[in-house]
Amino acid sequence: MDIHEYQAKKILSDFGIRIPRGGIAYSPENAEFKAREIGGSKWVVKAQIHSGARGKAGGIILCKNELEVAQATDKLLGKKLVTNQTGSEGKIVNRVYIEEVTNIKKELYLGLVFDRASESIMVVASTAGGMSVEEISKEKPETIIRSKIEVAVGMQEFQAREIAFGLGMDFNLISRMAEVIVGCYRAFRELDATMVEINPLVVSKGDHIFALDCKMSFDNNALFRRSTVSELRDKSQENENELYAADRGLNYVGLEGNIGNIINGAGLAMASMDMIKLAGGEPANFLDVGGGATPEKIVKAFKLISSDKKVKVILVNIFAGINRCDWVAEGIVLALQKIKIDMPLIIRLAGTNVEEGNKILKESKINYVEATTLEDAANKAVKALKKLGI
Amino acid sequence: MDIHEYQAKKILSDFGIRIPRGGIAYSPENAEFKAREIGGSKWVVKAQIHSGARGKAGGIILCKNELEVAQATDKLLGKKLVTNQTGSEGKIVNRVYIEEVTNIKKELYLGLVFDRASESIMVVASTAGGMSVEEISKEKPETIIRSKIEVAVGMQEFQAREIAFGLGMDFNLISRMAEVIVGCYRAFRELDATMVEINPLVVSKGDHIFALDCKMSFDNNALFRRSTVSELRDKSQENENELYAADRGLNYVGLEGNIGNIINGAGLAMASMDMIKLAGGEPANFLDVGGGATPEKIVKAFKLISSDKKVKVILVNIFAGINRCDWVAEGIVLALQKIKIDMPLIIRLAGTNVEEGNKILKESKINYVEATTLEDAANKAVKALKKLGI
Amino acid sequence: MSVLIDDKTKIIVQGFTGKIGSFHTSEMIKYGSKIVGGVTPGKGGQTHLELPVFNTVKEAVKETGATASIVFVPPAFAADSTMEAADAGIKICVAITDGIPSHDMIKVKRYMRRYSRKEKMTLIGPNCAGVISPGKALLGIMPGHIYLQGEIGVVGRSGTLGYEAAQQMKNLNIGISTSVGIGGDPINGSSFKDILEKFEQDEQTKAILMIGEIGGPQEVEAGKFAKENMTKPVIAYIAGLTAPKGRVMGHAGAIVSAYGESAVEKVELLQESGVTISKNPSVMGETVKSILKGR
Amino acid sequence: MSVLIDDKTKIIVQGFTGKIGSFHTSEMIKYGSKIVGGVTPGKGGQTHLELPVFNTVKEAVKETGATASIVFVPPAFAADSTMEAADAGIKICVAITDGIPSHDMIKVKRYMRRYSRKEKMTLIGPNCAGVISPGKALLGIMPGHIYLQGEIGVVGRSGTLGYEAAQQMKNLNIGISTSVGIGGDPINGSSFKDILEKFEQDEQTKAILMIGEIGGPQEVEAGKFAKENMTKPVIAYIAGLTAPKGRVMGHAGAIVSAYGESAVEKVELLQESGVTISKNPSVMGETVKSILKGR
Repeated sequence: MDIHEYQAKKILSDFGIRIPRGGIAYSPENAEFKAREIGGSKWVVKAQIHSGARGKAGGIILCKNELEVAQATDKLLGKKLVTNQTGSEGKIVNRVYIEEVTNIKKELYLGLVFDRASESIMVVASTAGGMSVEEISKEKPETIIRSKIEVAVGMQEFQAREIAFGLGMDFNLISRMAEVIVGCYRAFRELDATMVEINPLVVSKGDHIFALDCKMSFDNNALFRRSTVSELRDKSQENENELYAADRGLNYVGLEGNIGNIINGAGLAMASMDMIKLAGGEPANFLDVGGGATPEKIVKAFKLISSDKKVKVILVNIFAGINRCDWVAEGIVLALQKIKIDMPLIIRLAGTNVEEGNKILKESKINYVEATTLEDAANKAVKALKKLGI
Repeated sequence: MDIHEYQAKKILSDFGIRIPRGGIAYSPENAEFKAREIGGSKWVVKAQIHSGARGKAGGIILCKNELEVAQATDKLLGKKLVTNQTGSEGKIVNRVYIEEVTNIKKELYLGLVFDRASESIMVVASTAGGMSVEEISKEKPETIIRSKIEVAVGMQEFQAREIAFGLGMDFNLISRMAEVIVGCYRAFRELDATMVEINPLVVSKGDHIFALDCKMSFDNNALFRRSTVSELRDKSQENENELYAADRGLNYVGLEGNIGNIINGAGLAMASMDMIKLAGGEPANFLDVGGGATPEKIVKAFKLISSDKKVKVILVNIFAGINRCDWVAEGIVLALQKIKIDMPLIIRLAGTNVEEGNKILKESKINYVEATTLEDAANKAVKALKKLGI
Repeated sequence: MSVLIDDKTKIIVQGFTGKIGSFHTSEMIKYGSKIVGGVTPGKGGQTHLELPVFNTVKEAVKETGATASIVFVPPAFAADSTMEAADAGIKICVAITDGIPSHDMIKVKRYMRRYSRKEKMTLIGPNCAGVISPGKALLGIMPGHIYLQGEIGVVGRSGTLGYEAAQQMKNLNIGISTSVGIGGDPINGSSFKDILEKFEQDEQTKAILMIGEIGGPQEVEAGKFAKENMTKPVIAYIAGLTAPKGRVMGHAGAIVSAYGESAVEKVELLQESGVTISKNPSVMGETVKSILKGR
Repeated sequence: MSVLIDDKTKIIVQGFTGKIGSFHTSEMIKYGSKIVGGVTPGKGGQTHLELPVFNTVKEAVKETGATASIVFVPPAFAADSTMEAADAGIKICVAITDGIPSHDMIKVKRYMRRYSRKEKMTLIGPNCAGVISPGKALLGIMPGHIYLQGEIGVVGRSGTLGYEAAQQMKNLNIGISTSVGIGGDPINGSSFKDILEKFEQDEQTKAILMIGEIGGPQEVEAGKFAKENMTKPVIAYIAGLTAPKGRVMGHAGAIVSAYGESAVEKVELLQESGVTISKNPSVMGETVKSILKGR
């Protein structure tokens, strides 16, 4: 789960990391008032969406008086911002964060992620703050400091100190910087985070260390024990279909093509996508109905898949393991009674009771094309598309 | 560092372990008032000294009315209690703890200690509560449950649950008991304890779990970071000489014989004790002056050793490593100028500059016997004793 | 011989009396697995599916002599259950549970370091299909009937994709020695390499099919291991050739992040290690067949 | 050959610029140890005792090629320093510091589990005298002049008792290959067994003198190891024969708590393992001599 910048800042400041004065606003008047409350003579108005690279998309506006703050807020609220992380649909700005401007002496990057190879937490830091970590690793790889934290004992002082020295901090800021790094690690561990990023982390002209922009992501599987975090969820920032599916125990992934997929199992889904591409098609999405695909789940799946306007052909690909093909077939028949599907439908069943399943489908009145193998299914889907002239 | 029962109870209750209502009193009036405050009709008045086995020594008194509470307090305050853990000198009672009486259904033992073999924390539990752990291991070893906690991940639920089942708890008390065990573990870890013991841990007739008597010890080396714990120190409970030495960076160990020892190094000290016993003598104490025995330290050492009335002969045994025997000799000469020593003195120097050291001693006017080896030193000390007719 | 389990392996079920645990236990018993009891704290002393229920794994092991366990415990408690199994002396534990927090799995891995290599439990999963040695035993949730007994070792992250492979092989009359689903989570008990190591030592196994996917370093590590330490041929398919970068593709672990973690890069690196690549998921069986013929 | 260090070992000093660090560094240099620099965070770039100072061990290792370190850092920070050394690739680290909290040492031991056996640093101490290979190098605080070069390996907890042994042997013209002080704390980096293992593999070493004491299981474990795995004779003295039970005897580790931890029991168990016992601390040298004669 992702959260907003202002939420991440609040959390990190609770772990001892200094942030510039700021406040959230839901209206231009509100924003103007906040700016006055914060004080000073320069502010940034920052669109709160679940995405980085907001600056390039016009989501961060520098203001020199309170009126400008109100105007910038007016401009941003309700707008959909498209960044390189949001997809073409963009993400809606429902609130802005007003923040005092910090006089920057030095911009740094600090990130914490899981390292799958060592099964530990990795700190990544760089003196090239302000650039995205992808840009840093492409353009300034020599500035990157990596440190693997042994979770059995937590982050040790020496590691935080090494990173601080590695970032070229003056000696009088070494222990303060080490505290920032340890604070991020503690937040990561104590809140079941999967990512903590401060970019840029700055040294101000007054020699204070500030988190200027923050991002945090959390492990969905651990939200049950992190109620303060799970309360920060902002559904307006999530893809509608993925949200609908996830809330119903399904897994929906939206893609860019025009073949909609109902599949059981993530691996089989990825394999099906590969087969579709190989056959010359493009998947529009896939919906993983999981192991025990009940008729109700199948109904919901058809509803979701067909609601995506990109979808021109639907492909069902179920390998019944514990499940049985006859049950799945019954579910499909039921779904098509409830939902009108106006497009070609390819169904491939395999595994337990496959003959019975195919028999049920054949004997029903539904309009579909039967496929036998993965390859067959993909080919038939692409063929159907071509028939439609796409 | 040891603390009192009432202090341990306060700490453990902060970690979620239930304790009977109670309060500390410094005078009979005070005690009577506390008993009223606590309410009920039966109390125990418990002498607060750093020792177990207080009951057998008359340190725990059951009272049936407030007057009895006052009388019991009057009896205990200022008294020196001698238990099998205090040594013959006993420990002074400066305060008593008044506690409501718990109706006991079941008495259990729960202890946490370091396990040197596995370098982890070991939980020891038994259904034979109320007996000392030494008695339990002798008389009811089959009731003992041991569980090694992996400190890399802390205590896991299953371990606490296993112990709770092992203690024969009813199912409705399993998770409550698991919480008690986890609470003790957390207290152990978070406060740098070296021992946590609840004995007895009881199930009351109302099916609550209470810590009836608690003991905690802490790692002296970690007190610098546990100010709330270090503030609990009660010097009145410590051996005067050990206290004096420890506060001055020396290490004093009091024993039962009549030869006083000034030695550098704990290993050499133990070896010297062995040699003395072998020669037929008994050490009264030893004082380890450590690696860099400055003249000031030697003066303090003589002061301390000679203040012990058991001491009839003094043996100095210094192996100068980084130190030099000539410096040590100068320290001895200086010490004997400052302190009048009226008993036989055996000095064995070895190591760096031993010739110079012995020369300084010989040329000084001090009255002493020179020894060359460990064995020689021990023999001469015992011989000196015999000369004195002891 | 098969790896990990055989028809003599005594199995206990953790999360025994729950709906899912009960269902799969019945399936495993039907397949012929030697289930000897189960664990549900608080239900010790009861009988379920005609088998004894215990409060703790330690007790279950003591009473039944079980050496294997399978975990159907809910995600919030599953990590604890795997550690309980390890501590009780279980030799192989399959964690079926999906949705265990990553921080919990990291903890499990640290916990396991307390055991020497010899006494360490093999943990398979979580979020996996388990283990099947066709004709011998099932310690998992696979549909037993699609597996033919034979000499190919199969290891993969995905359940259904593993079934797909088994079916394809069955259709070609190719049998399986053992099939292991290591699970789709980013951090899991046994890696591809761990399982390859076991197949290399197994007499019954003549070749190995590895079904990988995008994300993580495990497939490439396994390739390196195969090159340096294995005599048996390895065939691999990597799912997610068409997956967009930076998206979670169903499996929590299936997200591309570093070099060598995209399917294309994995395929290249595996080929360099001498692994035969199944070009698409439809020809996994055929690719295995061609390798068997070539020998 | 000697164990752990020789005249080519490059050494850095952690806690270099402090009073104690400076003093012992000078002593080590005088003895001929190859000290190549030191670490004091915040003083990087300066020069001390004509040697470079670094901010981090990693930097020091990179610039000097050091493989050994010695820690004089105050107790509150010393555990961290040993982990820093391990992480920087130091192969042997001696922690002189006395007074490190037990919980910190337990943490250090868990931290070290991240390294494979091959890459794992040997930690000696804390609260120890360090290591000396007479005539070659001193990585510790012993008085070098009482050690004669030779073929006896010495390992003990106590500093001064180790000196006592060295002196006794010197008086009998018996030399030492390496003497290791493993320290008096209850939890330490290397155990008696760890050091016996190294002596067994060392060509120069012909016999080993082990100076143990009451408390803890290490001496008995070392005895078992010697019985099962060693070809070289082991002589032992156990201090504290007369120590009362339940009292801390100077060394934090010297307290009897379980069976096999009193000196009498240790002596018995060691004798059963074929270890020759030096009956009292005055005859350690002579006992070694008698064993050398008997061969």
